[in-house]
Amino acid sequence: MNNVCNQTCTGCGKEFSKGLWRQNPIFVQVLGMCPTLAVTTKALFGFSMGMATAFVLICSSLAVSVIRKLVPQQVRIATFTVIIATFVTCADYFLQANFYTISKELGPYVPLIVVNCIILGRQEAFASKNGVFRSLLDAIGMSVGFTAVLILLGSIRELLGFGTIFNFKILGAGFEHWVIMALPAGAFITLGFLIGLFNWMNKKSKSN
Amino acid sequence: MANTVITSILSMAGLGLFFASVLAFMNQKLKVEEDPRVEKIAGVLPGVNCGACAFTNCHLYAEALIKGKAQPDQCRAGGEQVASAISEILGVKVKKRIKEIATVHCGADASKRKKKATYLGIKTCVAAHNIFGGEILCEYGCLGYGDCREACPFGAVKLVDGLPEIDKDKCTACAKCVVVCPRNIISLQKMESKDFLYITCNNPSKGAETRKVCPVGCIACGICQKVTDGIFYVENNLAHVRSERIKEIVNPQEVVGKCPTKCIAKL
Amino acid sequence: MIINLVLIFIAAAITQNFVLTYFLGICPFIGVSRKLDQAIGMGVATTFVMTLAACVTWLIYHFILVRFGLPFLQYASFIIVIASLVQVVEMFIRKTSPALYRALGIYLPLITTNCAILGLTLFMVLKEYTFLEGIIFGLGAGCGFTLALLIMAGIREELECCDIPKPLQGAGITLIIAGLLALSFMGFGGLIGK
Amino acid sequence: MRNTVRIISVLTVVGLISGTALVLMYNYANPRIIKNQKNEMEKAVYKLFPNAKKYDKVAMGDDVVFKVTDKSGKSLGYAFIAEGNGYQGPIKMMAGIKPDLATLEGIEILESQETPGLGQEIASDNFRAQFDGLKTSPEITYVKNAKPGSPNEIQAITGATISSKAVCTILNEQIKTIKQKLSK
Repeated sequence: MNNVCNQTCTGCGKEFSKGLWRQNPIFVQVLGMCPTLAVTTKALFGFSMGMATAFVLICSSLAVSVIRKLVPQQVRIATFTVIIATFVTCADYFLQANFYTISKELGPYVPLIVVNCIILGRQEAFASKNGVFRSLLDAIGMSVGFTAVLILLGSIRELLGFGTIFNFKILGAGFEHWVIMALPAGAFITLGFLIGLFNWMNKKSKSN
Repeated sequence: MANTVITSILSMAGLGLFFASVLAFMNQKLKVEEDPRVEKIAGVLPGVNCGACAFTNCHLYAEALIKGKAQPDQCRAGGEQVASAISEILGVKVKKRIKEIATVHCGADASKRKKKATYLGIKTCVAAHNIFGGEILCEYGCLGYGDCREACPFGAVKLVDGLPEIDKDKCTACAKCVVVCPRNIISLQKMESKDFLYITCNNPSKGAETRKVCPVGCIACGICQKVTDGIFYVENNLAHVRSERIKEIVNPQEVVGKCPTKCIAKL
Repeated sequence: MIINLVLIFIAAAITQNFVLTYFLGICPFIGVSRKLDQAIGMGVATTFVMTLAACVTWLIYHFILVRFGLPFLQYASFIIVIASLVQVVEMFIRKTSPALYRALGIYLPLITTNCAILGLTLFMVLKEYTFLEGIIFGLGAGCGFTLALLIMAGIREELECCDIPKPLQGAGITLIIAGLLALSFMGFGGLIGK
Repeated sequence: MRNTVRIISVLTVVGLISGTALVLMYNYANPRIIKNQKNEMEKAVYKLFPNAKKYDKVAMGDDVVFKVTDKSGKSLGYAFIAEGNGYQGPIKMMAGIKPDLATLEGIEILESQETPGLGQEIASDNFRAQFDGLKTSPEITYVKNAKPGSPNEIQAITGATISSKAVCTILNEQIKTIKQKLSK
């Protein structure tokens, strides 16, 4: 068993870890921005959006990597998106059935995972070219990276916008809420600076 | 309840069928004759459309490869694994092609440059060049703001005292620096022989003027032409080298010493 | 009737601009807005696909989903329409004008993953527009998307010779500019207080 | 030719599978979703009428109106759903009104997509508290950054006048329709 594992395993640690930092879907590949900007008004929504995206990304990566040999070139995009759409609708209904309050808050953004560029991007660039095991690792890595950034951005915006993180009161009543943080403009600017910080840290670690 | 199940399955399958047939029909009618190898190569390429191979997307790079206008190893994202796969498909062995290197045709670093003004504008060569040719007396000399270093995706260009220095191993001759330099001081030369000589000047004005604007400019004295009987030749007041005949030079070090203004450099 | 259509058009294009207020279509918005001509090409292609998608999805929604009572098929059927439409458009452009395909080539697959289009179809269903209103809504959303793209491309071309700190170059500065744009677009908010 | 058959078959099979998966999921989830929506409605009614015991639907076309009675069967008033367009999207709220249809019991925002931090403040307690015991005749009006003068006036949220105005207009319209239907 283990030679099969290390035969397929060459670099599978790298496959997983690249999603976290080196090829972080948001900071490096600048993908999946729509949910990242829209839903991160509160850290909790960022977390639940990350989980929903993770579920869909992992399942569809599995499905796509299994049938990648059968799908002819012309219908490649159509088939992949239908698979993703099916998983998203299942996730959407599951959320509405069991966690009704969260799904109401996520509102129209849960279905938008279907066209979330990360998922189709990963299917197109990776899952449709690699084996099941590696695509699974890649999907997990990517979704963990994505969720981490969502939570980070969500907590910054929530802290400045509402003075709380995960609904725990952090900044006292005296703190004047930065209403802009709850608005689309705040999301753009915060993420812009976050990407700047990410690049700066990368450059610093590379230079020394 | 049962009929929603059936109608749902039927409608989705129906939609799939309808659009598939539309796609198939369109695929037939709008068949674009294309070399099947392009599809195969596009399949091998990572499909990330990063543009490091100087093409906007992988499909165009694949087409250029078929037409022979691009090299198999230009795909930086894919690295050697993609390069060897492409050469298999193309049936061309990644022949030990003559390595091409970017060479800088200017020898005047910051200390040697004569200035006609002090330039406080935007710190890029392009901007400086657009404002009356920048602060340097010689209109053909290097401005030293490092546009080439910014343009190089492989980090092969380092600025030493304001003058670009090309790292032989990192340079993949992608010509991005050649294109970006407003003074086109950089050119791609084939590394015919191990010790490769090239001219570090780009100033075609008469010897007297060149001497006025730069201490290390080529004054077209013709000594190198005499010494190497024709391997170096002077053309419109500037020395050039026939790179394919450099191997005939017995003692390259001696030729470098001969040039009065030290315009010949060894890579 | 006409007033209502104009109102929908202006709402979709300016006051509730898809990119700057609803965050839809950000990936191409950041990716493609480097040069003006690319932005125009992408904008026109997206508007065309949006209008086409609007009317096809409206038909499917009313004649299949509502008639047979299958609301849950919404996303899957809409996305299959959009993906196939984009594939046909790509083939069509590739056949008719290779030059345009070369310029637009890489951005056509990007349109399928463009959240704005699926977002448009979902909003059209949410707001229960009629067929004509749906098409105007699609057109307005497309023009809004192109407008935002052009403004951004214009600004980013100016940025070429500005001294931006290294880490912020590329996506970072684009997002900050988009943030300022979103702020200014909020000014249009009260334009149509219907 | 073989390629065309493959294209058609692949997409149709994928459509088939996705159709079945979706319908199974829908059948599993739908009853739960309806249950969720019902008890969310119920929670709102009991919040509006704290000592309500029972509420039953009043037949009124597509408007949702409940007659609320307490333990002893005395009618406490009506709870009704009011829906309309706000600043950025639809606003859906449940309002309670006393039997005399003249004074409001209070309002509860069910769904709204107003700008968070600004328009979304209509869901905050202090804005909603203004509606408790508000007179509805002749009409609910709002006043901008000044103390409300008469009993049928509320103070609009600073910076979110459109949302506050929307809440008032939606309530006025719904109360008018209920009055007509009840008086018939």
